[in-house]
Amino acid sequence: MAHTVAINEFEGPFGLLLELVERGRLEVSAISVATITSKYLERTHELGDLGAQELGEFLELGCRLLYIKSMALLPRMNEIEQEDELRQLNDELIEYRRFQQASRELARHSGRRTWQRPVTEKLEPSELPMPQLDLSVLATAFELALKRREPARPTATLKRHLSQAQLEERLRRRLREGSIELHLELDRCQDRLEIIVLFTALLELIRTGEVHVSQANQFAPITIELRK
Amino acid sequence: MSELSASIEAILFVASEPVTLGRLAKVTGHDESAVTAALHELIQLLADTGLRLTRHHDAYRLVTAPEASELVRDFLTEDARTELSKPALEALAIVAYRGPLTKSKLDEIRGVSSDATLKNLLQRGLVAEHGTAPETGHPTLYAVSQAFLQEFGFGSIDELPPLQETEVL
Amino acid sequence: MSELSASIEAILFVASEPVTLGRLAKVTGHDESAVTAALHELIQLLADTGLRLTRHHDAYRLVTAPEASELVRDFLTEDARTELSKPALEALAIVAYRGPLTKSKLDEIRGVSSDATLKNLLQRGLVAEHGTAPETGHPTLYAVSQAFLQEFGFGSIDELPPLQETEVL
Repeated sequence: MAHTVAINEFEGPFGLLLELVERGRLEVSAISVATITSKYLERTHELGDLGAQELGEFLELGCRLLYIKSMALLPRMNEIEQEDELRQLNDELIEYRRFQQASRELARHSGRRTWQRPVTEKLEPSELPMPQLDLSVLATAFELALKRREPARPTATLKRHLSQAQLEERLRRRLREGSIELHLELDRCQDRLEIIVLFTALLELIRTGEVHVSQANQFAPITIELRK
Repeated sequence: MSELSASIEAILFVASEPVTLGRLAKVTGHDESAVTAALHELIQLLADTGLRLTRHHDAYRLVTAPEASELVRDFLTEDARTELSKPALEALAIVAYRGPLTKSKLDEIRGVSSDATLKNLLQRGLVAEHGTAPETGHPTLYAVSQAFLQEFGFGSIDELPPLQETEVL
Repeated sequence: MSELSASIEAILFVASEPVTLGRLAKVTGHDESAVTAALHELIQLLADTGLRLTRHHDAYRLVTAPEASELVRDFLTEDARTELSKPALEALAIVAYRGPLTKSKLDEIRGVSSDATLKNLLQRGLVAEHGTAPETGHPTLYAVSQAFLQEFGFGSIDELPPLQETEVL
């Protein structure tokens, strides 16, 4: 069973990568990118039951690392490109680390909260000039406030996303009734995120040896079945 | 200024009512004679500033210096005369239509903190405290003030102009 | 304390919102340079007291001294606010040092989407909208607010600790 690390331990993908780099006294370079990539993917995996959105963000950086790593395997013309990508990633990590440190500094200030004065000095009601206000303005302001809020309502964006563990379980359930074809399973996914999560779920099942994947020829459907 | 005097000044600054000697002693963890000495120090140090420490029976409060009273009144009047800002108008509208409500409900509807805006409306006398909510912590409820209702000639809040479309939050 | 500084202190004491330099000049009848000098005097004179003068953009406000934080909280019997999560603090630090900035710039620096985090910071009032960027689509810019300074006991944005300079990992 995978060891589960709480998501809060890392501020996100950069947080995780930075920790690996710092702990391993590594640098993000052509030499170490392979080690870093495999460590990163390993740890992402250990993060366990992440929501699809978070997992997608962790995977995005994972893909970027894989891409940089893969450049080393290709002809020499890619060397410069790889260097650029590495420099870019290094710069982003340095920038990110700056703010990570600044946020720790801020946290140290949290015991220094200051207070304003409550409203106590008021004029007598007779001295208080009332604003010139047309009440229809008030009705409009209220309607605008409600409208402005509307896009923030989660009605349109609240799609239920399945976690990796849930998708693994779904695959197991289906497979107990016989082999399935990958493209049909992908068709069932409601969006790209679910496809990504389904893929990682499938990879996990392959890794643990629970399932077997086969393809008759290059363009034939990919079949998944339980290992006996 | 001694640390104790500074602490007392901070406490009196945030207090909405005069604070008794006993309460000051309790919250600062000093005995009443030490607090009394610190209060005396504070009275002297404030003498040439814009603030004063006043005592009524055994309760203390910070007030503005009498020399500044005219300026303060001018400032508050002028403040009340300035046109309502957009955020203030919006908050007032929500309090009018959805009140009595708590500050956190108001923040939620607006999606931003209404701290400063609400204070301004309170000071201008357009919004007033209206009891507390029954939920945990009993947060203060806010509603439009009597002065607001009188000024705009409404017998009650129910006579506010109807909304064009009814929406449920 | 000069008479002008004392007057300003009294006005800031009663003000429900931060007061701009321009308004202070207008209500006291002095020009802005005289008011600025008086404000500087006030900042220095308050340094060892229970109060502080804070500045955000060109608006000023009196608050309690950060050293008195714990006592004031005890006095108000206010519960400590829910602590900010690590992601929230991280986003806040970026907005503080790099703001005003757009949400997409914030996302880019953090490497993750900041939708929920930003919404939380807006509702807590620590971050506020700050106009729009000139680029296509005019995305909203975000910056830290006066409440941010208050929450962390900074007298002004200039008091933020300097960012680390190292250019290597």
